[in-house]
Order: sequence, then C-alpha cells, then structure tokens
Amino acid sequence: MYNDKVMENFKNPQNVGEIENPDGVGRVGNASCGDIMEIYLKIDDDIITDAKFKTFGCAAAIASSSMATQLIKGKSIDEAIKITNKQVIEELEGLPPKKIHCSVLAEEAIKLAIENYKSKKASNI
Amino acid sequence: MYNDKVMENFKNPQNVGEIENPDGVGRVGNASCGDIMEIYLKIDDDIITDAKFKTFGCAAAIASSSMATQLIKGKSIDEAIKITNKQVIEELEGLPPKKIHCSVLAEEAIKLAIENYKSKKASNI
Amino acid sequence: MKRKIYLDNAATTSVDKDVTEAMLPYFSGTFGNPNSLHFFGREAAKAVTAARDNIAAMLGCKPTEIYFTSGGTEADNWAIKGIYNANKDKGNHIITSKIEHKAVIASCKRLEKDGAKITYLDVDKYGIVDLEQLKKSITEGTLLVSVMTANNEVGSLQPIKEIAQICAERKVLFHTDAVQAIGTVDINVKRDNIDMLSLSAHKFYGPKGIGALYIKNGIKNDRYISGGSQERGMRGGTTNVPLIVGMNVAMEKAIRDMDINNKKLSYLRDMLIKRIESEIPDAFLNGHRERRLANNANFSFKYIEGESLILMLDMQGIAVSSGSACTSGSLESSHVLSAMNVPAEITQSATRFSFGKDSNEQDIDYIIENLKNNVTTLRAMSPLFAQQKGEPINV
Amino acid sequence: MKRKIYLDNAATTSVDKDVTEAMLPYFSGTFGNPNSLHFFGREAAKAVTAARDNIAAMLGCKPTEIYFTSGGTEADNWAIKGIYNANKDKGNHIITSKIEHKAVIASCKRLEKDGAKITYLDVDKYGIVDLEQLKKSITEGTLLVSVMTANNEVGSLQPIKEIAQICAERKVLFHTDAVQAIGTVDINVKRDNIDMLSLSAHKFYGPKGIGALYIKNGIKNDRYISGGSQERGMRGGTTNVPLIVGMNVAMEKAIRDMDINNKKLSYLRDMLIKRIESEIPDAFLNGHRERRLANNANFSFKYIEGESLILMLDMQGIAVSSGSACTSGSLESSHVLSAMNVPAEITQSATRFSFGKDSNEQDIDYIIENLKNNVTTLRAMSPLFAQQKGEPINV
Ligand SMILES: Cc1ncc(COP(=O)(O)O)c(C=O)c1O
Ligand SMILES: Cc1ncc(COP(=O)(O)O)c(C=O)c1O
Repeated sequence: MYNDKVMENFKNPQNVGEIENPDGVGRVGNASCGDIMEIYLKIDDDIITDAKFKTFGCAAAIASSSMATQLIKGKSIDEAIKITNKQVIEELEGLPPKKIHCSVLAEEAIKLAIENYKSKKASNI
Repeated sequence: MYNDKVMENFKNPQNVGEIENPDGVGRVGNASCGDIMEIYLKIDDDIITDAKFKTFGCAAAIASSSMATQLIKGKSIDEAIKITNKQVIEELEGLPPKKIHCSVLAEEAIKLAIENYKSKKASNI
Repeated sequence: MKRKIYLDNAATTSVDKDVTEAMLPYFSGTFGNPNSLHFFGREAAKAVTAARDNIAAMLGCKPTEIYFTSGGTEADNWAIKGIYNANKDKGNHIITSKIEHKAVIASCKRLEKDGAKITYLDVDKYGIVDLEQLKKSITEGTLLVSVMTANNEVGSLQPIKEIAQICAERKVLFHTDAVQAIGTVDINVKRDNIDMLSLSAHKFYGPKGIGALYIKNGIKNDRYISGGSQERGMRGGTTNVPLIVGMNVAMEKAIRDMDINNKKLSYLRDMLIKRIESEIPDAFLNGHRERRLANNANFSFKYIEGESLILMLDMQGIAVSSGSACTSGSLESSHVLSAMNVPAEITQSATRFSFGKDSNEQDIDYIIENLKNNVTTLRAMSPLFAQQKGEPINV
Repeated sequence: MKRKIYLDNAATTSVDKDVTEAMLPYFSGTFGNPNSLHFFGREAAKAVTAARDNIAAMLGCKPTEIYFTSGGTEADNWAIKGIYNANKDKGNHIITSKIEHKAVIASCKRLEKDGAKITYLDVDKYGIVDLEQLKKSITEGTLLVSVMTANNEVGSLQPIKEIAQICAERKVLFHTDAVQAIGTVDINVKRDNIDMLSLSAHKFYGPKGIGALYIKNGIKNDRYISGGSQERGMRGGTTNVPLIVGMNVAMEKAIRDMDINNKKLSYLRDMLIKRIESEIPDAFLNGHRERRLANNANFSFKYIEGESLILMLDMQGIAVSSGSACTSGSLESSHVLSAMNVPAEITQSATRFSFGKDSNEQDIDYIIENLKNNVTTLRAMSPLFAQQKGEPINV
C-alpha cells in the first residue's frame, strides 16, 4: 500500500515532539475524522530554525508530518508558507489516493503555524 | 448414475433382436421424445416361450427392455400382462428418477404385445 | 489399467501441473487476505495485482477493467442482469442468440420475469447467428447485445467482430461469452470493439471456480454480488488469491501456445471428421465445417440414441459428452441443435468430441474402431434402423 | 528469518495441509465435470456427493438442503435477495442487525433500491442484538430475519436460538450468517430451528472461493446465479469439485476438534485480554467479555490511531487487523463499533487479534512486549495523549 519512502518516514519519523516556547504552532484535524496534526516552529529572523510535530493518525499522516517538517527546516517563512501538499507527496514519492488528505493536513498545519507566528509577532510590536 | 445391475443389462442386454413370424408385437414411444421400444413374443398355449426386443433409447431403456423380456419368458400371458414397471425397476435394483419412464415403456410394450397376440388369436377363431 | 482417452475438454479440462504448482504457495504460506494491511495481506495483494495486470494485457484492456468472478456463469449473470438493472431507465430490451450457454439464456429468462424484452436471434443450419436479423432487432430501447464467441456444443464461431461493429454504430453495448474461446480464438477487446467479455479458467487448464468479467471503463453496470470493497467495490467476497494466480498461469500458457495448439487440435479434429465420414455411414457433422473451434467435432449417428453410445464409449475408456455437460443430466434435447433445425431424430445421438492437449493420433484409431463397433451394435438393436432397411414391422 | 505471528484468522486462515492434499487429486486426475456421464464425470460426482452428505450431517440437515456457492458473500446475497425476490408478493420487509457483515448489509441496501423495507436492529454496547426490538419489529409483511451467529469484528455471539424461536412463533424465516462461527460454535440447524445458514471454507482452514447456503426444504427461494442444472437447478456454474472436497475435509477437522481447539483458543484469548488490561493503560476491550468467539480479542488503545499500530506490529512480524479485512482498505470507521456506541476517538484504534491453530503462549509474550512499546511510541507522538496528561497546547 505505501511505498518505501513513506514507510521509511513512518518507521523513523523525523522531528517528533514539541518545542518549548515555540514561535508558532499549527493544529489541524479532529479525532473523529481520524487525524490530528500539530506543528511547532522555532523561528529566528523569519527563518525556521527548528520544526517539530505531534500527530494522531495513520502512517501517511505521520510520514507527511515527518516530511513536511524536514522540508521547512532552514527555509524562510515566505518560502515555507508556499509549500503545498503536492510537494509533500512528491518528496514522499507518492501517497495512495485515499491518503492524499494527510498531505493536505501537513500543508495546512504549516500555514497555520506560520500565521500563528506572524500574528504573535504583530501583536508584539 | 446407473447401478451395477442396470449397467450389466445395458452392457450385455438379453434377448436383443426380432422373432420371425412373432405371435405378438408391441411398439411404443417415438424418436423425437427419445425412446422407441419393440417387443416380439413367441407364444405357445398362452405361455410365452420366447421374447425379443429392439430399442432405440438410453441405457435405462435398453436395460428395461432386457429385464422385461427376461421377466416374461416362461410366464403365462395372464401373469405377464400383470407385470408392472415397478417390478422392472425392482429387478433392476433401481433406476434414476429421470429414467422411470423407461420402465413404463417396457410395461406398455409387453401389454401391447400380449394384446396384439390376443386380438390375432381372436380373429383366427 | 484400461486405456483412458479424455475427449470432453469443452466440459472441463485437467488443471495443468504448472498451474497447480503456482497455486500451492497461496493455499498455505502466502495465504493472506489481500485486503489486510499486514505482510500476509500485502504479499497476497501483490500476487493478485500481477495476475490482473497480465490478464488485462493478454485481453488488450486495462487492469481496472478486469473483475474476478467465481466463473463463467457468474460473469454471464453479472453482464446481463447487471446491465439491465443499472440501465432499465433507458430501455428494457436485450438481444441474444438461441444458441447461447444456459448461463446467458437462463439470465435472460429470469429478466423476462422482471419485465425485460429479450430477442433470441436465430442461427443458420451451421449454428451461426443472423447478422441481418440482429440489425433489424436493434431498437431505441436496446441496452445490450450478448452473443457468444464460440458455441460450446457444436463449436460454431460467431462473427463477433461484425456484431461489435454493428453495436458500436448503433451505440448498443456488446457482451460476448468467450468461455469456450480463450486460448483457441485470438481476441483483443480493444481491437475487436468488445464492451464486456466473460471467461472461465477451467476451460483452459486452469482451476474450476474462477473466471473474470471484463467491463470497459465508463460502462454503467450494477454490482451483482454485494459486499465489501473487493474488485473496486464491484464484487464482494474474499479475493480468491490461489485461483486467480492459477488462472493467470493457465491463460499465459494457453495464449502463448495458442497457434501451435490450434494446429495440432484442428489436425486431429479434421482427421476424426474425415474418418467418421468415410467409415461410418449416416453420420452427420453438426456445426460449420470451417468456422468451428479447433478442438470440436460434433456428430450425429442416425438411428441411435446418444446416451447409449456415450456409455459404450465410456466402457471402452473414451470420455465424450452429448451436447453439453450442463444439460447431460437432463432429458431435454439440445436447444442449440433445435435452433439449427437439426431433425429431432438425429439430435438424439449428437456426440461431442472435444480434443485437448493430451490428445494424439493413435487416439483416433482407437476411437474410430470402437465407434464403428458401437454404432453397429446399437443400430442392430434399433427398431429405426430395421425400418430404414425396409424390414417390415409386423404390427 | 523474522518471527511471523499470524493473528488475523478472522480475515482468512491458512489452508490445512490435509485439505490441500485432499484437493490435489481433483485438480488433475479426477478432474471431470460431475455433470458428465463418463468415468471422469462420475468419479467427480461421487466425491461431491460424499462431501455434500458429510457436510449436511455435520450441520444436521439433509444433503438436498445444501447448495454450494462461491463463498460466504454469495451465500448471503442469495439468502437475502433470493427470499425477497421469490416472496415479494407476500411482503417487502426484512429484519437484520446493524452489525452484520457487509455482504448482508450491502445486499439489504441493494434491495432498498428495489422497494424493500429493512429494519436494522440495534445492539447493546457489547454488540449483542436487542430481542425486544426484534419482537416489536416483526410485522405482517416481514419475510425474513437475518442475524449473524457471531460477529466478525468484535466476536460477539448473537442469541440465535432465541431469535430462531421468535421467528418460528411468528412464522418468519430465519437466516444466519455463520461464516465466523463454523468450527467454533456448536450449530445444528434442525435442533436450533434455523431456516437458512451461510458458511465459507476459508474461515476454517479450507480454501477461499467455496462456501454453502443451507436452505431448509420447502422454502420458496429464487435462484441467484442462473445457469445449468447444477445444485438441483438452483445454482448454475460448473461444480467446483476440488474446493468442495477441500471444504468438507476442513469442516470435518474443524468440527471434530472444536472443543479442544476452543479450549486452547479461549485460553490464549483470555491471557491476552488479561495481560493487555493489566499492562497497558487506557486499553478497552470491545465486545462482550464472555459471549464472544473463542479466538477473538478486540481492543481499542486510547489516544492512538489503529493503522499506525497495525503497521508497527506488522514491522515486528505480528499480523493483526483493524475491524475487518473488508473495510480495512477504506476510510470509513467500523459500522459495528459505531452501532455499539463506542466513542469515536477510540474506535480509531480498534485492533482485532484473532488466534488460530498455530497460536501459542510464547506468542503472547512477544505480542505484549511489542504492543507496549508501540503504544508508548505512538502515544508519545500523539497530541491527544499530551493533552490528556494536562500538557498545555500553546496555540
Ligand atoms: C461474518 C462474515 N460473513 C460473510 C463473510 C464473507 O465470506 P466470503 O469471504 O467467503 O465471501 C465474512 C468474511 O469475509 C464474514 O466474516
Ligand atoms: C460457453 C460457456 N459459457 C459459460 C459457461 C459457464 O462457465 P462456468 O462453468 O465457469 O460457470 C460454459 C461452461 O460451462 C460455457 O461453455
């Protein structure tokens, strides 16, 4: 069902966990539809220096979280906010059709986390 | 499908053939319904001294003819006319349900042959 | 041991050793349910995917157009009843032929009870459907034309490419029961414009109880066996992994070796036909002389009845059937022969010789010898034969 | 090689070696079509008769009440759609339960399109149907009640004797899907007053693709698969000789060894249940504690999602399933658990452990060890678990 790249990211997910005092947090999904994803960001000078996730969900959701956090680390928030679920899927070398929504959750969680960062920054000014 | 007794009578049918100048002949069935049976009798003093048959039909029809002719040989015509298809089936140790009609043909052919004899005798008087 | 010659390959074939070998690991070992996520399930699913891909390629269609079924009968039921049930808002007319297999005829009869109108096309005396009648029969409300590729009793090959052409022009779906044809007739559903096709493994040295229905993508068809998500939600029931694997191996071999097998089979068939016709008087070939399956010879022997002949041959170790195995347990005479207007008194003795991969030339000598004796014996016993010779019947 | 523990026997079982052995001679050798008159056909027919007689005896019915099908799904479709189609002049109401297998539910849904009224009985939180509701639901127009003997997901045993009793009193037909029950639950259709029963060989170490429907003599049922004269004219399709032979051998062994197998299976099941409950916090047993299949344990592990757990166990060589194999390819969560009102957030992690004849005590240690680790890992990753521990979410 899943390709090797997805399974690799499921077996050894990167960036699992939380960041203490994160600069941005994004949370999407709900338990009854099967997936919840949280992404935590550490941001220095609009550059994402660290990203971590917590996910309740299937292997595709975990792999998407792992891949999405890898993708955005080191990127500027302007670059990171442009990352789409397509890119997540591409980096994972494909997801089963029924699991596309997992990559969408990852895209959304990143966007929310960056927006959370931006709004905090705005309110700090 | 057929038991050993039926097969035995089919493999080695008794009394196949015709009798020259028979004293009675019975013919039943027609080709389009699948079976035709003819029974020829030689009768001396109302005792059946010989019986032969010709049959176009399935194994059950041939076995029934063989058994019926064996059954009536040596019997008086009064005894022979009472032979039923049940007896033919019993002597054959059973026929498949779909093949019961073959034993009925044998019963009918005997009856017709005896009647044929009787009516000839009546007209000779 | 007594000599045994199996000449009933149209009824069913022996499973090829390679096929059995291929199935064995999937009974135990890789026995998982392909719907399961785990290792056992995934391994099983891989085997099914590979088989489906290969079968699709051999038929000239996409893997998503192959639906596995429990055999030819289920495939025929599904094709006919499914199309009717899914499209009865658009019409209620189905066209088929008088010589279809019982699976098709009985499905049509069943639909008649539900309000379907069925046209049963006539055939000529060779058992080949009438294209002009087909053209005339198509109306606004015609949903489907179902005509078999090759007949199972007399082996007559139907003009399916022409039928497909007519259906395509008139925008009517075309289904063909190719159960007897796979491995003997060259078929490519895309090239031949076929919308649906039934096949069954046990006719080409695969196992009994597995077949497939090809349904061209985009055709609106109902499910027939409701259930889980198997076969893309269109056919419930745990996927029959070993038998699907077996069917694929059987079909692979059958299609790979088709030309060479057909050469051999038609050589034997023609030899049998020639020898029967020259050595046994009043023997009539049923079906078309050329447009027939490579392995089928069907003869009537006047003045005798078929079952007796079949049982006598059986006693000599020669396995043949009357018309078809499906009706041989019944009293009815062949609907195929009567559609061909074969006279009633000779339909009774119709005997089908269907050759297979183990058949050989020496068999023919043995068959002819026994056939001659049996026909003579039975004719000697037959009141019809006596009549014909002019012997008076003394009634 | 890595350790492999198969705990998905409710999805399908490995074919027993004796069963495979028994089938082999019928693939080649005695491969004839049982409808054929000749030697090959007669030998095949004998094997089918013997199997039918024996299966009937084991179920407590007559051989003429057994109809072979391509599996449990076809048997369920036939039972439900057949009764409806044959008797719709007398009524259009069918009663079933909310926890039936998809084969039954989907057949009922299909009939709803044709005008049937279906009552789907509720179940309690243990997954057992409500007899009072059943009694109240029966009306003049009720044709059939169909309730499974044992549920395939949570293993709950239904009160089928009581249901049969109620149906008998109210003169309504009773069908039970006993696919999960054969070989584990003692069933005798005469004693238990059952009118129709579905079974499938691949759940008791027989082959996939063969099953049976028992229909009590005298019941008016429609054919479902139209065709030849097979199964006394009620189910077309070439008789699947090897698989029928195999099913008989499998059933013979399953029923002969039922008590001893059940002892072992329930011992393992109870040990697993006890250890999970004592060693893994927030694990909930789904289904009834006593009234459940001897080989079934179904657990939810709060805060985690099932697929991840199943794939992790799979990586460790342990094969289990979420709810059922039929839905595991789909996104929907279990209709059985939601009928039982299991809270949505724990239905996600429902994991079915179904033991089989190769299971043993050492497996349990290995399972518990890995289960504990995986649950810990997945909970560490789960935002729900963090929440529950009172960690604030910094949004
Ligand atoms: C309760 C129940 N009914 C029906 C079926 C369907 O049986 P089959 O897979 O033989 O079609 C299954 C299993 O798949 C089942 O568990
Ligand atoms: C032309 C034709 N169609 C359909 C069938 C039915 O196939 P199956 O036996 O696989 O159900 C057969 C043979 O039995 C056949 O010869």
